[in-house]
Amino acid sequence: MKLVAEFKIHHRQVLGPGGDLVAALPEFARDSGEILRMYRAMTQVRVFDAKAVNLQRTGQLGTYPSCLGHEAAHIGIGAAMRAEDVLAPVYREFGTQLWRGVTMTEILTYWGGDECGNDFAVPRDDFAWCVPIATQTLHAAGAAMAFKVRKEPRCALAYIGDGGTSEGTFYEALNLAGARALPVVFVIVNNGWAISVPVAAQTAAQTLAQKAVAAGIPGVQVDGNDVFAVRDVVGEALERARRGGGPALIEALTYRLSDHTTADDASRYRCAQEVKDAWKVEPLLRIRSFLVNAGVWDDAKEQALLEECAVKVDAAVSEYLARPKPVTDAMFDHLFASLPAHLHEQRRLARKYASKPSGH
Amino acid sequence: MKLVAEFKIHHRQVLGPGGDLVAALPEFARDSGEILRMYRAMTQVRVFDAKAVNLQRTGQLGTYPSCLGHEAAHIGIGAAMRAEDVLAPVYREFGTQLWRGVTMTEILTYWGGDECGNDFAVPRDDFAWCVPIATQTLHAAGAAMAFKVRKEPRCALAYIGDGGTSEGTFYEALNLAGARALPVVFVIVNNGWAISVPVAAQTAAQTLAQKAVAAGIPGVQVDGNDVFAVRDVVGEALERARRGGGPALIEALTYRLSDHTTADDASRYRCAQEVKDAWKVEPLLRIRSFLVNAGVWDDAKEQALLEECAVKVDAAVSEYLARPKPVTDAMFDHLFASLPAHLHEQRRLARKYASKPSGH
Amino acid sequence: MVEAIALAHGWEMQHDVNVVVIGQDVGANGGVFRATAGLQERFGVDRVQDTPLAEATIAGMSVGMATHGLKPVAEIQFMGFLYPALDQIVNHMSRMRNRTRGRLSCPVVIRMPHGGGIHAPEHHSESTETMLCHIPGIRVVCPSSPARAYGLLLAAIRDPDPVMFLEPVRLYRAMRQEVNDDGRALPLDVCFILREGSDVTIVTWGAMTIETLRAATLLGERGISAEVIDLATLSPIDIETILASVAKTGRLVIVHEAARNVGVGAEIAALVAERGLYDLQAPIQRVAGFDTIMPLFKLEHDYIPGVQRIIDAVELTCAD
Amino acid sequence: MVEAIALAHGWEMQHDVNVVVIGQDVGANGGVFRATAGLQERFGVDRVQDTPLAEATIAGMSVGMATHGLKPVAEIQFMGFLYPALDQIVNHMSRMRNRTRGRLSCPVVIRMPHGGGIHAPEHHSESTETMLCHIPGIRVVCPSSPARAYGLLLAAIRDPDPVMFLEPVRLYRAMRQEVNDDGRALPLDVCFILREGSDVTIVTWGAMTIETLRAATLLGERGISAEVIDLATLSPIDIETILASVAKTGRLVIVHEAARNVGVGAEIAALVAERGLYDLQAPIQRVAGFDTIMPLFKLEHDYIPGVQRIIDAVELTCAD
Ligand SMILES: Cc1ncc(C[n+]2csc(CCOP(=O)(O)OP(=O)(O)O)c2C)c(N)n1
Ligand SMILES: Cc1ncc(C[n+]2csc(CCOP(=O)(O)OP(=O)(O)O)c2C)c(N)n1
Ligand SMILES: [Mg+2]
Ligand SMILES: [Mg+2]
Repeated sequence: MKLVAEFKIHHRQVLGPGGDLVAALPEFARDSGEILRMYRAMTQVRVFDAKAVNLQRTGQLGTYPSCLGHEAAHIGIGAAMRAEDVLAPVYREFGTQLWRGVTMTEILTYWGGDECGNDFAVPRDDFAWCVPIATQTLHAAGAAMAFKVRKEPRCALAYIGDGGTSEGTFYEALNLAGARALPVVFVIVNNGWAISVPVAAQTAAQTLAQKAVAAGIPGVQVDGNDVFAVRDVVGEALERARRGGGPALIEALTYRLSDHTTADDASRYRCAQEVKDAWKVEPLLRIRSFLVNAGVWDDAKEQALLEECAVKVDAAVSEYLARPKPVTDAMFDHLFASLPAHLHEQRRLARKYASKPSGH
Repeated sequence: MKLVAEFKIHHRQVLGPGGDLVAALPEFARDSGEILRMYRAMTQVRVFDAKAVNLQRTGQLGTYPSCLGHEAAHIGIGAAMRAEDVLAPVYREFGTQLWRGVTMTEILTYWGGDECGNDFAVPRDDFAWCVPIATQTLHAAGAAMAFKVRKEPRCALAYIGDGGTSEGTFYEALNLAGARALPVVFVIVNNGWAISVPVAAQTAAQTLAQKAVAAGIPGVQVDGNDVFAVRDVVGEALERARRGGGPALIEALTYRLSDHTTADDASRYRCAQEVKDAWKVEPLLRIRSFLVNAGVWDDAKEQALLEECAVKVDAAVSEYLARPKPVTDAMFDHLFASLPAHLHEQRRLARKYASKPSGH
Repeated sequence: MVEAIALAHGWEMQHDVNVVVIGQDVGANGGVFRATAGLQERFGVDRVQDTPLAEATIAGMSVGMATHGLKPVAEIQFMGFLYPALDQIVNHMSRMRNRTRGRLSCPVVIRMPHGGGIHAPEHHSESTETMLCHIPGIRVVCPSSPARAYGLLLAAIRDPDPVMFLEPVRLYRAMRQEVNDDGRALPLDVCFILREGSDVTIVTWGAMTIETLRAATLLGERGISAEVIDLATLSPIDIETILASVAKTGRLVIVHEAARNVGVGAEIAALVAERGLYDLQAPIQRVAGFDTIMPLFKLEHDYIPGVQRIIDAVELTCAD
Repeated sequence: MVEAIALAHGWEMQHDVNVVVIGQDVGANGGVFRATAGLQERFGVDRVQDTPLAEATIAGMSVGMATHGLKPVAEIQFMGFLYPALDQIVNHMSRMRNRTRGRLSCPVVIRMPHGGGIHAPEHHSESTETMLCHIPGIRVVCPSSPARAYGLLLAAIRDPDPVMFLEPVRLYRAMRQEVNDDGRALPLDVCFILREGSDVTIVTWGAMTIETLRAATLLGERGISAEVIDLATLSPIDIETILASVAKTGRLVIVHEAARNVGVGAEIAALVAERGLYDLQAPIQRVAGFDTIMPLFKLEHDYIPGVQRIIDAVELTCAD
């Protein structure tokens, strides 16, 4: 039999679990100010996340999908993107979003049951959270198509989960992006689980990065708990895409340290030991160790940072809790650019039966 | 970067375009009776196909998708399958179907606008033609799941076109089959075109066989104009699947020598030279050359065979043309196992307005 | 109601080895609403299978399983995630029997949570039964109590043709009722009269039966006697029962959570306007979801019709 | 009609550089019905793009293109192949503006052939507009002549929100008419009165306007004066025009090709039963496709309502 094609999947790591270097530092990481900026952001995410879970538990927020353990992936990607690029998140990517300018108040507003949370003041062109799994990958490809047709030097980046890679839509997006050499990067956050289904039950593929092969585009694995490696690999892919080099697929290996959402109880389907082991390689630990080893971080600074983060979170929570219930008109006023005739009557009816006075 | 996975795609060929052997003959091809049986079937398909196109041109058949050039793939696959296996065809796989026992009359009946053509007397368990691209791949996987759960030693085989590999459903079927190690084989008939879209515009993948990598299953290319290679590769995959070895994806490289269907005019989008070149490597030519070289075939036999085929086709056409128009009750009587109350009135109404007397 | 659904699964799997449960998280997790809790332990991983995260897969593999000897009972995690499965449902499942003239058929049940009202996230509160009811060749069923969920689900699984089984999320936990686990099915294709009355007929289904019955009670106190009909099988519609009721009451109000425009309520109104016009003493009223997107949960109870809206509609009808 | 559609594309692409045509075989081949013939030569491969063979891709990429500066006009090759695109249409395209509170929006047109009657293969003759009309946040439009196809397509492309544009295949070639290529749009959201009359109102759309107008002529000869209304925008429905007509005629017949059960005709009947009941002098009649699968072509004209069925329904109504 004649060999007609050959493919290799590589894995990238810079920082070991103990903060030790296992490869050369990428350029950006030579600047300890930049590293600190990333570490602070990762910490902010974690503090926010814990608070959000707590708000749900106390009945002050709806179902909430924690991002505990995803901080390196989120901040690495945020830092690799440019402001003018466009993010297509799933529902869990609070880290990247905060880095890009989405506010904690906006996040809470949306997960508190109000569409206004999707109306980001910054970044205006990013997509909103996307609950129907995998659909966002085509939006990113479409936006990338717009950039290509309009000759704008921008990229789109779509997130997807390990479970999400089973949806046909995901492959369609990869294939479209490959066939038209679109400036888009797809990042699979492989956190081991799709609700209760482990990745091994999701697919027979040994790696998720190899799904790129189906679309004839580059695929690479990265240690998703290693913020240096993530930023490096994603940055490279974005730069190539921006220069017309086409799309890429990146699999970031991490772990969902939390339940799937606050509506889930992971103890029903996964063993405690696995979670315990995952805590040993979690993302904040290793960059903190790196910073401590480098002599630029200590307990006092850590304490100060945690307090600073908590203050910001509290301010956002107050702002969120102070928001009034949306008025019933909100159901109608953004449906179309201008309200069709037949909906005027329904809008009036909704006002009449509004469950609480809503300002009309 | 650490290498974590590696994949190779191979291409299999046995017969060269001139009928010369480029690899060792597979076991089955040592029996010239068996080879003749395949050649006769391929010829029968081609004679039937030409007649069907002709019937359409003369207003005696609906739109018809010619399989000109696909005979080696079709008969190779037909011969590799067992009677108890299940075929999920697209719309063009008349060769495999005839081999398995579908009659020419049934084919004409369906493409003549009557669902009765789907009610194969043999093989009862095969799926009917499938027009919505790629959907049949999941049916095959589902049937394979049934075989697995019910512990029946059977396999399913799904066809798909090169264009069809762009549909998300196709990847979902591959992934499901891989994840559950189902006894199913997928064959991509890469005939270069999806209506007017060439395969290079469909995907950036260098081969279509490599789409298997996304699902973690074996993928292989085969010369689809080489009936020996096709039967060999497909037979191997089916046997492995039957023994519990899981699914496979096979890309058969061939060429659509005809228009897409009788409703298409390929001269609008593809150049004459390409078609001319393809005729030089077409499937009947090479096995006929092989048989002539082996001294078991000559012009007289060829002439006799063609006549024999034409007689069979004419008989089928007569039978088809003699079929009465279906009665309007046919629209109702197979919708459910038993007709719900509200449809009785509609059935009566349909009889009343039947465009031609329909026996009621 | 969720326990009743699990019971019905268990009974039928026990009595028919070809019944196989598939879906996302239906195995170890027992379903995100626990409707398949305990089944995998009891019947094994071959008969209670977690599928990959892919709805077209769930529907498409169901077709292949059903045509080849199994009876899949599939769960779609929420109705808002049904759409990738529609191609398989519309183009194959619903017409397999018809297009093969009876040679192959699809005894499949697809279950899915239906509607809102439980503070769920975006896309988790849809009630787009219209899209299913319009499709010939499938049945659409929506129970309104644990007992009806049990009996109708058994009927759906035993039916030789595809059934879409919509489970109102508001009833999953809100409604508790002892269910007799005796394997008795309830009939498909017929309405259930939940309350007899003489002044007005109210037709509804699923979770809206709760608000409707509450409204009927309050109306009764005000001297209006409402007959409440649970449609139960949304397609095909048992119009005879409804026409008989309207012949008696002379008035018709239809209540549903789904958007009004081309809702199933429209079909009921149209049928009565065709076949019962002369019985009508007042215009038909539809009390339905607005023709807007189901809002996030802060406004969901401003979207779902409430008791007062139903009462007002009935009183308006009765004033005529 | 197909030339009128190509003209409208050409005009708008010439005048708005952000209009981009995508779909299967829309490029070199000019569309399987030739509705985009010549556009790729004229506007290049960036603005007239063949997509991979994937309908979810077509809809999903349209969402991303539209939110980021383009105005995609997408072709789905046949309505029976729309279903894989529904997830993107229902869950995103229709609600992008609403869910982002106006921050992002989807000025997209999705065109698709609609209905049967041209001896096409299986799955090529669907008319499932109900599934689209029920979805809030999108418009559904169906022209009934070359001039209306031209004017309504221009309006659809210029509309800032998503429009599903259904093109009746029976009219593609059957109907020829000089179209003034002047870039003038026709209004959306309104009906067109094709024929004035005083005895009965007949509402229809798309290809069924042909049979309906023919029936109206024959009815006229028998002394029944039928007003024929082309619905044109199937969602939202211009009910005021219909109610005004029914107020005048006192009788309503609705004609459509789609299956009757939960068809768009049901909504029209329901609206009239709610708001025009006292104008009705006879029961409403729906003349529609049967609640069966659209058959293969040997029986398609036994499925699609014919002139005689329309005449009989009108005469029945008028006899009341
Ligand atoms: C189309 C669709 N199907 C089902 C769901 C329900 N659901 C929400 S999250 C989830 C699992 C997702 O897993 P993964 O992609 O690995 O992402 P993760 O939650 O781990 O970040 C499922 C099944 C959904 N949101 N959308
Ligand atoms: C879902 C769907 N979309 C579009 C079509 C229209 N269509 C019919 S055949 C075809 C091209 C198929 O190409 P390929 O898969 O390569 O198969 P081939 O015709 O070459 O055998 C298209 C687009 C369809 N039948 N189904
Ligand atoms: Mg995951
Ligand atoms: Mg092809």
